[in-house]
Amino acid sequence: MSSEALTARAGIDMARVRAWLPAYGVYVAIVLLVLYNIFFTPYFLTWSNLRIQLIQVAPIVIVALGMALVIGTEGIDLSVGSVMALAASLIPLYLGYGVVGAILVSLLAGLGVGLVNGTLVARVGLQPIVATLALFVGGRGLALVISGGQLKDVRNDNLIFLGSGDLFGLPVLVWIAAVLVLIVAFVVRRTVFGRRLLAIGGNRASAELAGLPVQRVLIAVYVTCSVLASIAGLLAVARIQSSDASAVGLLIELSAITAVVVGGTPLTGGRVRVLGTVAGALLMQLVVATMIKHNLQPSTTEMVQAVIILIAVYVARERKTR
Amino acid sequence: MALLEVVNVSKVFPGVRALDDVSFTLQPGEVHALVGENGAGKSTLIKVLTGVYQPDGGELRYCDEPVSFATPMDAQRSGISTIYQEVNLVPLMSVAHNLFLGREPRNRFGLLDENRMNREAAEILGPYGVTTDVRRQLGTLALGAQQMVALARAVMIDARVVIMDEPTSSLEPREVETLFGVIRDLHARGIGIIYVSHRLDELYQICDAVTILRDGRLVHTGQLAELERLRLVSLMLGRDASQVRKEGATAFEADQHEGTGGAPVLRATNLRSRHKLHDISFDVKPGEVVGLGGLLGAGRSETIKAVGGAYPLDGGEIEVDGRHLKRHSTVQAVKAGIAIQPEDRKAEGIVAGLSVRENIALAVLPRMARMGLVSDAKIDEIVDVYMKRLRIKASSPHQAVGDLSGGNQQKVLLARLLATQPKVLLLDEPTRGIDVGAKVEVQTLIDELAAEGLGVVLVSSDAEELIEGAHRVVVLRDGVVVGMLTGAEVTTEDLLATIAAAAPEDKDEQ
Amino acid sequence: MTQGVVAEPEVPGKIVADETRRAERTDRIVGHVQRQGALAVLLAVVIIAAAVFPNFRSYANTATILVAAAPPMLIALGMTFVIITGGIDLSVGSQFVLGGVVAAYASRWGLIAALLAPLLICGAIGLLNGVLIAHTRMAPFIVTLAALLGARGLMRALSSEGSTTYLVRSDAFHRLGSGSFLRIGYPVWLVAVLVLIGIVVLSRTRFGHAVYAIGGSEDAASLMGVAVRRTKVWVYVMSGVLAGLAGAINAAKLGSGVTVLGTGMELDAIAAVVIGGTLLTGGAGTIAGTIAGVLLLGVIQNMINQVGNLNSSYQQVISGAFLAVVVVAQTYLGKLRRVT
Amino acid sequence: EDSDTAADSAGTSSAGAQVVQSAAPGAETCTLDQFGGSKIDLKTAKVGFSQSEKEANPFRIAETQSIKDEAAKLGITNLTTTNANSEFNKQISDVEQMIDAGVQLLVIAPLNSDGWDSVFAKASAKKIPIITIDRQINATPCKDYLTFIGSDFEKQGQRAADEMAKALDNKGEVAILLGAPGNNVTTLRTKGFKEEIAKVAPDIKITFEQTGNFARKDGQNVTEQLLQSNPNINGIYGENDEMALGAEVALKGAGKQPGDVKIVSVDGTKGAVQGIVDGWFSAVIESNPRFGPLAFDTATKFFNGEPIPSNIIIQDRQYDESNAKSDLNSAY
Ligand SMILES: Nc1ncnc2c1ncn2[C@@H]1O[C@H](COP(=O)(O)OP(=O)(O)OP(=O)(O)O)[C@@H](O)[C@H]1O
Ligand SMILES: Nc1ncnc2c1ncn2[C@@H]1O[C@H](COP(=O)(O)OP(=O)(O)OP(=O)(O)O)[C@@H](O)[C@H]1O
Ligand SMILES: [Mg+2]
Ligand SMILES: [Mg+2]
Repeated sequence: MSSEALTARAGIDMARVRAWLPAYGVYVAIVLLVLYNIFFTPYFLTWSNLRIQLIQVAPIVIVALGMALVIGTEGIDLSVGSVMALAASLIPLYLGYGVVGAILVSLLAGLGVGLVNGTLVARVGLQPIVATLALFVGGRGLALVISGGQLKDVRNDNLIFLGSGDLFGLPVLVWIAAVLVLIVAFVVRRTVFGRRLLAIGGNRASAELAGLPVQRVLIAVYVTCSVLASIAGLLAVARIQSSDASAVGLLIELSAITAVVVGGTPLTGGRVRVLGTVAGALLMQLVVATMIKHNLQPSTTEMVQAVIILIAVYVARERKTR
Repeated sequence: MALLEVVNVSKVFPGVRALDDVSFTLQPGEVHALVGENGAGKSTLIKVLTGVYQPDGGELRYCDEPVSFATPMDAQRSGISTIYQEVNLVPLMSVAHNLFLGREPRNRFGLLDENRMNREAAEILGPYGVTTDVRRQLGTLALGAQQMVALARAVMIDARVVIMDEPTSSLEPREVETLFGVIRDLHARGIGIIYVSHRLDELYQICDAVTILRDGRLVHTGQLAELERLRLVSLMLGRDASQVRKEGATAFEADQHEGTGGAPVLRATNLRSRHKLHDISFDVKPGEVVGLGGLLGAGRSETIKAVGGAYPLDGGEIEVDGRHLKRHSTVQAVKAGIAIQPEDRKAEGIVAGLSVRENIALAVLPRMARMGLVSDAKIDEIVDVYMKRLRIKASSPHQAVGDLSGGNQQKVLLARLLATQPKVLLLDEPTRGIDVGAKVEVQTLIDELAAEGLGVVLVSSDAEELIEGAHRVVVLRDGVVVGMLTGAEVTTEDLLATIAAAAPEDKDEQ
Repeated sequence: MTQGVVAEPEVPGKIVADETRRAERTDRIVGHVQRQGALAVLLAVVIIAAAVFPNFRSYANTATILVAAAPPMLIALGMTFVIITGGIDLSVGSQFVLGGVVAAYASRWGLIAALLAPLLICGAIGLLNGVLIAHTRMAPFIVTLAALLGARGLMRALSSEGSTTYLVRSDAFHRLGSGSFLRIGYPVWLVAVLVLIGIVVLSRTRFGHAVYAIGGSEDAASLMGVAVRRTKVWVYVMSGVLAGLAGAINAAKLGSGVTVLGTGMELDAIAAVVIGGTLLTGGAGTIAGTIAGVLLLGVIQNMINQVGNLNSSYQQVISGAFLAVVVVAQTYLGKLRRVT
Repeated sequence: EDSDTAADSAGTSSAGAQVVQSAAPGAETCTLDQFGGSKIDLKTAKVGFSQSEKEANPFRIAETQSIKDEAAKLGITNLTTTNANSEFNKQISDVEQMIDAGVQLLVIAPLNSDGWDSVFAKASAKKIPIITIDRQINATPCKDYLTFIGSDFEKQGQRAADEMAKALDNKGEVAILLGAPGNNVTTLRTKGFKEEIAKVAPDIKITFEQTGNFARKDGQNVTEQLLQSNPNINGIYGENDEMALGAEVALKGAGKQPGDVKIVSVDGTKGAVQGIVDGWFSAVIESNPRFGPLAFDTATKFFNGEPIPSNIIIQDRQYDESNAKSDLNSAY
């Protein structure tokens, strides 16, 4: 074999790696981090540890799913944390009517916020970041007003089961997140709604001219995102067995956006990577867990997170030939 | 001495060899035509010449010195000035700012001298026929005027080479004349010009030399006068001269000038929109192609968009097949059977990031689905049908549309319209910027569709296309219907006469 | 300057005569209203506040609002440039805190050090942001989100996890933050000067026009020979430097490098800029609008305080509602213009 | 079903009122003359209260409520309250605006101990007395501000350490759930705890310190991680009750029984005291938020010309097995 052929093959391999990395880089990063932990973190490779990581990442995954859809339409939703708080604040109020009733009410709250966001974006034509900023500020205030500003303990066994129970050996929380992941992945890939969403994110003007119900789809996307956030909110209540409107979902919008972007979904819309989003959330969770397990200072954790985000996004960035 | 020279240049994009060992020489004072089918590599060659792309192989020589331009700015500084294929100006900035961007006049404090800039801008643009307020946002100008601003900008600097990539695709005949005036002047001053166009008449009018590309390879270079039209087209298409019967003219069947009978499939009555459209009425019968004529800015695109529900109306009625459209929206229009192909393919037509397949199926997803779930088999079926019927050239249905050449993008767009099985097709400049081969195909297709009973509304700046393609022509000026040509009246002379008759003085106050 | 002396077209008529002059005039008037929309809303709110709350009218209260608005104003000034290029800078809040801590620490070496150190450090972070954004084409949102974390981590690392508050040791530096001229604090004067410079730079220099061009259409700007990358890098450096300066001034006013600051400041700045009529998509916007936006947020806060006794939760609800109303009003003014 | 709400008992009941530690003899005092202010009648005076954090945890709720209730009780009609929502700059401008609006007495719950220079400049120009509550401000009493009323946070840490040592029999591994980084309370409660542990029980090792941001959710998350990586942990010190309650949930989730891991925390909220009753908590050191009566009492005395100590440290109680059940109602 001539040396030319050799370099040619190496070249092709490099090209392949380059095409492959953006899509799968985040999985590589997870594997590397897990390997590091297996060797350097005591008690890492235990079932109970894996369980904890999955439980902790579940709410972020659920919120990030909705965020991924919104980002797919070239939007962004800052209000998810406030929606979680709103959902959480309603749970104790309506728990008297049974778990189902309380859950329905909190989902309705998510629906309401989503309608407002969606209407502001799709009909009024506000830029998503500003439209959702209003509810980011006001939503949590409303949640605090509803809850009287107080943390309330929740002692309903059914609800607590959602937060800390097990089903077939896996936490209920994880089951719920997994099912939602599958549903969203299915919706994005297989449904009319999903395809329309991507087209709108890719080129809104042309989607409009093609006769797609752009406003309806956009509103539905924001509603979906908010409802997913309210699911995360009520699960958070179930998990910490209390409803704390001031703390639930604080800063989760940034974690969710990070998960989505690290997972390879571009902020420019037109594409949604559902599994990538899950991986992105898992990666950030593992980073924080690793830092905590090694008892590092918050300053170190933050700086390491910054570097990992940059590396992940650098690897996954869109490469235009130039 | 050669002014600008490329030697054995190659450029590879993922999956495409856009330029393969191409050489090309530009002499001072020469107007050099660069021709080829859509996707032949013309734009790519130009981008290599001007530092937008770095060549993967080969050499670039400027004034007999090897050079390499890292950025378009480098090329510009050395005196290579370019008008790119898509108008590349900043729509949100004023006309004057666009003209002077990066070389604004400054006062002694180093601050911009806005007044001087505006004054000079007005002076510079005068000869190009652009007499608007130069403080206006560029984006509010008609495309043709924008193109003129781009031209003025390119010529303004001390250029030794001026490159024009399809400068006339959005120009009116009068504007084309202005452009040719500029080119002749540059020619006289010894400036080298590279001129890309699909309009063969123009090439023979002003070009000295010609280089023909096909599939990224050089197939011919030489003096244009020595090359017959037929031969040029056959070289471009890579087909035998005998096969290329029609020369430059359209592919429409010429003898279709009598209207078809029957009730109108589309009737627009008294469409009104503030400042833009004033009581526009017309109808289209099944099997009929109705042309919309007029100068740039006459409101043809607005009319079409208004009918398609994409432009706000203050009043008026739209009926499809005798049924009145209740709500004015694109959703309703598409439901009623109206399909619209917008003028600006990139901005409003294709979804560049999605595949050919997704683009074609986009408007008919509900039909391709059961209970909201999309059936890939059904999609593949129609995609296959339309890719074959329109002869869409793509490496696979999964290729991103953004990576296709202009002509193929246009075909994908048409396929999307046809997939909705419309009753009325609204086509805004359907052949703009696509090559002779694709043009023939699109024109033939329009004929076929009309023959199948569709109503077609055709907007075109190409008078020939309008005359030969349409059964009737509605002439617009300043948003008002000023005439209607039917039957034997549908001739170039009558069209120009109607446009000219509606002189500005006649109807200043509305 | 050569302007190709060109043959006159055969018919020396108007090619672009598509609109009546009247339409152009209305266009311009409505355009003015829209551009001044934030100012109009600000005026309305101020008049209402002055009518309802007697205390609002006092000179002292006005001065307090202005001094409190000084740091946000600097941050929003930088953010305006960033947003006009079509970008966003989420790291300014962290940089603001970092700037304050560094300034307080460096004040032991005097005024110059106290001012220079934060500018250098935050400028460097801005440079990193700019280089990553301009040269690797990573999304500004995510790059600056990482910088938000990084800068905060750095601040915590410098202040033993935030528990050490460095006191300002230079009297001159302290005076810079607390002194006043005509009963209006020095920070306000400083900001006024910088804002004026900002306005001149944005509207009257080639750099400013490059900023607009990049936001309007990056590809076009690059093809027209604008130094896109360099301009972008500078814009993020500016944003960082201004955030650092804002932090330093704040530290000078407070007399120490407080570490528990700055959360959410980036969102306030973005809100102010957008309320001021700048498009988040880039290409259009004014600094005057941004000033109105920042003051509007300040005045709303002041009004809420004037009511007194309002529970913190209600305050948030009202802020959110107000924000929505203002932005929706702004958008409708903007639409009015497009439709006409 | 919900737990009973805290508001019933907060501030309104006389149970759990603050008690001042007997001042050290010869401690500094301040009088109206020394301060340079003028006598005013509290009833008609304009009074401003600046709260630092959202009224979203029991401590802040009880604190604000207590100020409002006491003002109402004394017939003070002109009380303005602001809330900085944890934004320090907002608190500064809140207070400055109240000064501009002409308040004659300021009660401040400061978010941070440093950074009050601009406020002091304004207040001292108008001779407005400032009473800071719960957190101290680093400045000169009787000049910049009148006095400080509050707990000794370092002492709270020390007492928690003593209780932890007792619960663990002076040996074992302990984890600290730190409060929000950068907060003086965090710093002092950490310092007091660590120093005291080193002194009284050198065999107790502090093997883990992570921030729980004073929030239950974070306390739970961190504890869950902690239980995985340090399974041998014997005690958890929560720098507030909320985080400790989060730890309790985490312990339950990990299948631990009450008492397997000893929890000691600071604050004295109902939930935590209930935790003692249930056996999860070993002890809770109180940090009493009912500042209203003491603050206004001090102000009244001050305007009457009586000398006011410059540091009014309140006596914090503590709850353990012995009194948890009986005193549950005086917890807030
Ligand atoms: N950035 C790019 N990435 C990938 N492929 C590209 C890119 N630009 C061009 N191509 C491909 O390179 C080939 C040549 O394109 P080019 O734009 O040069 O054609 P052209 O001759 O200018 O066609 P047209 O007449 O339609 O403008 C086409 O197949 C096109 O799809
Ligand atoms: N995207 C746009 N934004 C604002 N104004 C526009 C836009 N497009 C067109 N216009 C305005 O509308 C007028 C008419 O548009 P246009 O030139 O497209 O009309 P037309 O008759 O369809 O011409 P043609 O289709 O041949 O370009 C123009 O003068 C222009 O000022
Ligand atoms: Mg081309
Ligand atoms: Mg048009």
